[in-house]
Amino acid sequence: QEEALIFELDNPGVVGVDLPEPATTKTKLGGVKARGRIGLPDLAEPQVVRHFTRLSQKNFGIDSTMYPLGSCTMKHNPRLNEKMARLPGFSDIHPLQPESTVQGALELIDQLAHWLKTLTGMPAVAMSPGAGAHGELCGLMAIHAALEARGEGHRKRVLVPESAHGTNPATAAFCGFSVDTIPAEDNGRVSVEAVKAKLGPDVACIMLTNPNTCGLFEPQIKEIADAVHEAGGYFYCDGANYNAIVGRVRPADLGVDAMHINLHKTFSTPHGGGGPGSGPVVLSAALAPFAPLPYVVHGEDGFRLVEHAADAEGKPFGRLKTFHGQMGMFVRALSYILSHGADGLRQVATDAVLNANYVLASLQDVMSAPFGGPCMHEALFDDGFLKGTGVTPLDFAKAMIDEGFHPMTMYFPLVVHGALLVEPTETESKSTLDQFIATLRHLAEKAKAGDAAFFQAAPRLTPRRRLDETAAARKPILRWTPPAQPVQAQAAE
Amino acid sequence: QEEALIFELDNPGVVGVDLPEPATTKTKLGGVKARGRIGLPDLAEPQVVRHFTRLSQKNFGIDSTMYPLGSCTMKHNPRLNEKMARLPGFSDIHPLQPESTVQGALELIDQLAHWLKTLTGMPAVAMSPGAGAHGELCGLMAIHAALEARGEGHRKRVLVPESAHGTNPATAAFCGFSVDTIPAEDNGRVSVEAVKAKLGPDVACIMLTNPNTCGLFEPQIKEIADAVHEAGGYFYCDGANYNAIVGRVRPADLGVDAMHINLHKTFSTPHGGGGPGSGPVVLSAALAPFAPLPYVVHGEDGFRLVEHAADAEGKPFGRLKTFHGQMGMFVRALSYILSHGADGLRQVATDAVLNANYVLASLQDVMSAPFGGPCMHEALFDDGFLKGTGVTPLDFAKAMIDEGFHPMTMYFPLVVHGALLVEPTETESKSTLDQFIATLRHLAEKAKAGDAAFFQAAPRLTPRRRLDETAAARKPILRWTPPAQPVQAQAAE
Amino acid sequence: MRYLPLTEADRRSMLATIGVDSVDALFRDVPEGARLPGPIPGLPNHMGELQVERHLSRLSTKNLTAGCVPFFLGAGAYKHHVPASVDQILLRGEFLTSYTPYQPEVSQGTLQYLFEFQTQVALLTGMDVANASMYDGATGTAEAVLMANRITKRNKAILSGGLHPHYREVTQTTCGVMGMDIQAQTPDPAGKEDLAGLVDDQTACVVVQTPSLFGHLSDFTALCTAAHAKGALVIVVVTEVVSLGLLTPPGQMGADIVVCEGQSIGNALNFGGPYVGLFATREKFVRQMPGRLCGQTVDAEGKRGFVLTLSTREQHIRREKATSNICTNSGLCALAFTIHLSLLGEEGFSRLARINHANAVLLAEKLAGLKGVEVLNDSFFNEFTVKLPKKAAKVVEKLAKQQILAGVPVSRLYPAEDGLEKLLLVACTETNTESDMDALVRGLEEVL
Amino acid sequence: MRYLPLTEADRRSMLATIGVDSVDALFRDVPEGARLPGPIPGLPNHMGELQVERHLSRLSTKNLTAGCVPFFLGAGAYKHHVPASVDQILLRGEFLTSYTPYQPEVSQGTLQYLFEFQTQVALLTGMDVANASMYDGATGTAEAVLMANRITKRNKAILSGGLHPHYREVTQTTCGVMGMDIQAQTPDPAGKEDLAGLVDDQTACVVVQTPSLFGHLSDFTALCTAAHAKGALVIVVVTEVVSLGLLTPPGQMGADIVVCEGQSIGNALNFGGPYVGLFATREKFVRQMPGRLCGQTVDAEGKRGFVLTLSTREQHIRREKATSNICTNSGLCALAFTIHLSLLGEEGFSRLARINHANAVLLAEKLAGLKGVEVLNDSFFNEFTVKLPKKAAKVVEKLAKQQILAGVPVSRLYPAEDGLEKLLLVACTETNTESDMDALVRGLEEVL
Repeated sequence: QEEALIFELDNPGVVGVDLPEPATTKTKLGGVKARGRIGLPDLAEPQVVRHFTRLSQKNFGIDSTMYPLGSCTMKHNPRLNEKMARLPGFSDIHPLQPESTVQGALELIDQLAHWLKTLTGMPAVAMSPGAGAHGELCGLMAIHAALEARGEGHRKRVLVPESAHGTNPATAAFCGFSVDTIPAEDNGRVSVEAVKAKLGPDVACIMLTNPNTCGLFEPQIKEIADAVHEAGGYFYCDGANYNAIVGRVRPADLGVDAMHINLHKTFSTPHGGGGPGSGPVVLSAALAPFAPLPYVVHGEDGFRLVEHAADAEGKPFGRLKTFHGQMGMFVRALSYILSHGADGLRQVATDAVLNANYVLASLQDVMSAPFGGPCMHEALFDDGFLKGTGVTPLDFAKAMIDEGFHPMTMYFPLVVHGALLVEPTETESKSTLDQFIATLRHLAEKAKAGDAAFFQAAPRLTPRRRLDETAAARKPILRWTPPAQPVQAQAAE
Repeated sequence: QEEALIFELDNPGVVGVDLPEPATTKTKLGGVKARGRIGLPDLAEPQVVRHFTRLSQKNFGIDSTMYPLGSCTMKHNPRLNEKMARLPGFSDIHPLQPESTVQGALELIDQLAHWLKTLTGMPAVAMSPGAGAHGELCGLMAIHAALEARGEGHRKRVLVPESAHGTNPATAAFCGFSVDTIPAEDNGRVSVEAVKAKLGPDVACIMLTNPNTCGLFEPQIKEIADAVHEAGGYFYCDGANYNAIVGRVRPADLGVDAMHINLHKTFSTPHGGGGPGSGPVVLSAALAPFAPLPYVVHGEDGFRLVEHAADAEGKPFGRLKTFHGQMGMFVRALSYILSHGADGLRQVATDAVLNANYVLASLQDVMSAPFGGPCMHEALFDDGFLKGTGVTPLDFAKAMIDEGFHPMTMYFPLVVHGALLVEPTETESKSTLDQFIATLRHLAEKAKAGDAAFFQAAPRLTPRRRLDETAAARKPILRWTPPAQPVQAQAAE
Repeated sequence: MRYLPLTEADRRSMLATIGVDSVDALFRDVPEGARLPGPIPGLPNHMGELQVERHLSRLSTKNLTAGCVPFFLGAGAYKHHVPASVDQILLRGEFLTSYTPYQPEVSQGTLQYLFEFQTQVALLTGMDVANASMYDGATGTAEAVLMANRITKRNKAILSGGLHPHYREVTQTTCGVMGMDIQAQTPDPAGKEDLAGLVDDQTACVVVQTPSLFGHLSDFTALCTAAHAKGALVIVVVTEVVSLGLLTPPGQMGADIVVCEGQSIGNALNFGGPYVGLFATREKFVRQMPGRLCGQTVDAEGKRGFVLTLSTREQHIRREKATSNICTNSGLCALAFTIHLSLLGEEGFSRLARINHANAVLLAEKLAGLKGVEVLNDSFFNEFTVKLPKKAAKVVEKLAKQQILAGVPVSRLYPAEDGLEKLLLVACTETNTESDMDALVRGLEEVL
Repeated sequence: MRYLPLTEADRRSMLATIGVDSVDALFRDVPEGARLPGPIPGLPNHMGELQVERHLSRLSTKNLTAGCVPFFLGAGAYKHHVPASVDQILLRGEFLTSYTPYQPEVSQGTLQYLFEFQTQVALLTGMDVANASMYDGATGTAEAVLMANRITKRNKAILSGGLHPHYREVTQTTCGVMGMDIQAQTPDPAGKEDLAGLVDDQTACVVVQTPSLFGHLSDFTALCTAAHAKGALVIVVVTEVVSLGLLTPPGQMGADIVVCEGQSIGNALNFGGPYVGLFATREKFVRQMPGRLCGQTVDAEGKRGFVLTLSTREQHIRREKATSNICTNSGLCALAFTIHLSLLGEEGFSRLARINHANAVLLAEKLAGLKGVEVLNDSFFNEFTVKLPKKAAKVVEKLAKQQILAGVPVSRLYPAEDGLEKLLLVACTETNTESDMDALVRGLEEVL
């Protein structure tokens, strides 16, 4: 069913909320004028509820189907966590209430911090980053601050493997570093030799994703960490793929100096169509003194927030967010963590890796796996199996939609041609995986049988057929404008 | 997408809840044996959530589309009401807690009772019936008890118009009465003459729906009530269609002795695919003393529950439900009522009637309206406009589904041929009504144009095409049985 | 008014289409004297959402919430833990805001869960078939007695003294008006009753309960044999459905109809409602069964699907000859039951039952150690009867003032009966911690 | 473990398919010394749902909930009433459990609401275009300064003394590491600051806030003219978005970038997060804008549809040349904002703003009547600054003990500044009743 834009449903004169008359008509606006009409549409509550319900019905979610987006760790989102985050004692408290009135909230942050530190084996954690990329920023700022404190502010080069997520080089550049790319080996890994070849006195750090974006554990990680440390640099680990090792491997044991943890991946806080996330960063002893404000400490009379540099023991590099971090996500993550415990989290990693390897082993005869197995939590394929079929990875992915599955990640990582990256996560059952595998085998065979037109026309069963992304970017329409006013808000071309 | 039965998803060995070990292994089962395997399927939480999410996606609801089922009053269900019903102070209290610990709950029941009595102008209300039909039972039992108390237990005949809901004769029979049918007039109403012709010393009561099931107000209702009273009988009013007059007309002013109120219709407690409902019954002074147990009274030291005949002032006819009634529905209904207030409820009836008349007026040139206008809250059509087209009302209704609308009620009331009964309710906007009208006009014209096959093949876009109801009834399969056990549980034929 | 989408301009334009001047003209069939000129007097006007929340929250806080205190009430309603996902699925508009599945093509969600529910109920009770739910356990019991009357064409029903008195009252009220002869036995706190001898060839059915009101467990196999020999049916009532995770199901004892209160699975206490009645019977009786039924069939393309079926039993087809006047059932409560039971599964449900029993055993041992307190039960599931040295109702009131909800005094249910006023029903579920139990023990020590 | 659907049998069979003996073989690339033989020591094992609920509920009850007390805190986070339907729609799995809409054919729900959100933000701020949200107001402000730097190729940013100090700190931290020259002005409690004179031809931007931290309202039209004359941009920050229902929008004053904290609409206080940053700018700057953007297009059949667009600005395409490293935005918080604002509509949003202002005016009058208390503001929206005769932090602590949350002491934000320690920021929204206000007045009377 078609659903108009909320603006097109405008029915001036109805209201969707009932509000009383203002208490007084006196105003204190000084010289600022009251504004005129804004242009918001008027709708009654039933119309609003139906509008957004119908919009939701145009989406896939984990609740409705397997959503094996590689790198995104789309696992089950327990509703218990939502319920806990909505306890008024967490959701209805203000960040600047007196500390004496928020002891439970501070204790919760402290407990989550304790879990994150113990799971990773790291001595400190910065809780406030708002997402994974924000965590990367935090980590690189801590490295920047540590280098400055050492008087080595001249170290401006950051090593990034070519397989890295785009956030890594973007973050490094954001912090004023230059990016130096390490080529991938044929086996999808980074070699200690390639790293050593790049090391030098101007290297600030290496940013390494592990398991890496090909779904592989970097076997030389310890040697790489040692080499970087020896050269005076730090080791930033991108923790986007932490789900593969949580509870089984402590990043501290790999020589990591800083690693962000996407609570919305490994710890299942819902991704909600693009956030909010949360990206706490665990820090080594070398970097811990530079952790940003604010943070929670436990004193004699309870928990306390350190909000100002003057009160800090170390040398915090600054502040990253308006308040103390994504409290709502902390509650959900702790709820998830307590539900799993040390035993369950270990099983999470185990089953995530098992599921990915099962997919890899079951499909590698009909699809092409560039690096063979075993993999970690993701199974990577390339488009070799589509060669000569006229079917692109995009076509292949769109055909999956009509079979009821969300596609995997496509065309990433860039180190293989036409990548198809499948991350099933541990919360998919074997029977769902078997259906998924059967569907992909069927599609792969269909592609090889030469039915390219079938794939090129997919998807057919969705609210929209394929959308013209080129047109969207060429002449951007980024907002609705009333039809009576023909001037459209378009970006400069 | 297909979704298996939950039993077919069984994966023995997984759990969907984590429970600790029992505190002790001692048992006190006396001579009763512990049971063996039950046969329930084992699933993890993600599988259960996905299963029921996918099932839900096969349903229409008011949230997703207009649902104009005549007689069912499918109006918007505000989520505020759901939130209020889930306040732990209402949802997490036991019906047998000491009265001193549930004063707020008793006060809420008292407040809702006050609203229902004031809105209807009636002196008393029995709150415990669990649904509309249960309310009818309550009303007829009160009449039965009142007749017995008068020494007129011989009055065993109940007058029911032929247009009545099936629950009316069923309820009368359930209470041991015989049913005498009053024929409908050509104008869809019941005439006072037809009633008088049936009255006699053995008549217990008349059961009249008003507005009636044709969506018409009975203009002679007052005269009918007077005639019945004069003949020594009572007037039971079926309140299923109360939404048409709430806040504008007090049933007491029409001579009603008893009327049930479907809280899940007029007061918007969600129908939830078939319940739970709630059917309080307002009672006249003549019937009030016979109201069932339990009920709430307000004494000197707060609110009190009268649960036993010995404590009652009147002569309660007994008990209808395990506990005090559908408390969860009471909370929702009061939340709805307070949100509307006296002014809003009057507007509810006004807009419900206006919407129905708008549909009637906009469609009567292409569809056939047996009784013309104005109607009350429902617009009734018959199948005259389909004559000779080969399209049945059922076909017509199924074609609406593919256009995104839930069909209206079909083949009821029985007094017109091929009835199509449309109840839009007050919570549909004019723009939705206009779409609905345009769709029905289009379909009516298409039917007249002779495209019967199109209608006979509808619906096409649903999870299932038309289902074989005859086969289902001929050889009933009422439960799943494991395929390994070929014996199927089938009802006797 | 936030729920009303018509504007004044809409109303004017619609009236013009209809061809009348004012809305009042649409109400012309209402007798003039009954037409109110404005809002009904004596009632307030509409409130905003915030105001409604404040009003209702204030009422809710005047109640003592079970979850906030040591809590031991049962007697037909039990506090269990319901996983958060149950309620969230329930709140999906496609379930919450749909009607009875009259249009099966757009109601397969509702229909399939009803089919799953019916199967679950049949499995739990050990019976062949189940319906799509009743209002609650007591109304189900009354309907079962009427069904026995239809099947046997006999008029007499014998109700056990272990049957919950509210179930007895609802049965007496409902079947009494139909002219049935309801023979209710005296309360049976000792659990020694034997009804086999009362069954004669006028008896339509015997209604028994396990665990009984007082908590006693029974095997009704012998009773069923005896009743069947006389042509009578046996109706077994279960008010705590979790017990079926541990105990021999009534179906294996030979029951003809099984009625349960299903509240314990998936549903909150809700001060007594809405609850959900489970109703199961033998295959051969299905056409005499009241209530809605969902059945399996195929669609026009041969795919499995579900529909409401056997509606010729029902009021909207059969009118005064219907098996019952029931129309609405407890669909959403049944859905909650089905989801929760699906989460529990075989392993979880059975463990839940064992935890309930173990906690009750532990509590019974602790209470038995109190001076002057006697546990009456040789057998029980998660609820038992203790005899106190004082009137139970007074003890309960005193403990409530200390924020302990100790149980249900039998006198609340049987106010007129001598010899019961010192009896207290005590229930213990998986939600009771040992510190809850110890709080009750200490509380009793103080007030006794 | 209730969230893990593999059984031991599944695992064995899957390992056989893979062709390895044990799961450990799959972890063979992990250095041996880093492979832990069992669960990580020092942490407890898994808990059931009931146990987790108990644990977290216990923590939650150690906090003083805003809704339970007279509450007057603001300073960048505001307590407003959010209709119940907002959260219920948010909890629909299709929204909650979906990812960034990379596959537009199965994400039109998310994409359409983002397009609606962008339009709403543009309308509220009076700007041409808006992005699909930022983490919060402070990060948005820092991104805006960096954007000004990209546009103007200049290095200096002037931050108003009325800017929330946390916004200043985030900007200093973020832009400082990039080497920008951030000139933050001293706190401006009197609201008399004029920055036009500071703008020179090295200035990339001026960052101002209205209402300011201290509540003062400003018309920045003259400042914009002056800044533009020097080739500098003006960034206007709004921490209380409800004010835009009443006041001239920054777009009408000539702002180049507008950043708001959107928490007030649709989102709970949440102890500071997650919140949602609104980010709007002029059409001509759109390709320098950070963050995700949703754009309108057509599908293969010519139907209107929506996609993420201009991703060539973004990190996953442009890597180190991206406009920002931002990836995740605040999708669900933006959805809450969009639903709530849709419910409010023109009429509701404007009335909400007027109620907020009126309540604050009323409270300011009441407080001004207290001996020794001075209201510093000539103008304000729903928050203002009072000067107390004592240290504000101590007063707030004392009132908290009486269950009154009186406001934010300025010293909490500016601990080192002299002359600010007696200042208290007091906010008043539609959720404050007159009896709340009177409780605050009485409380202050007592402790002052």
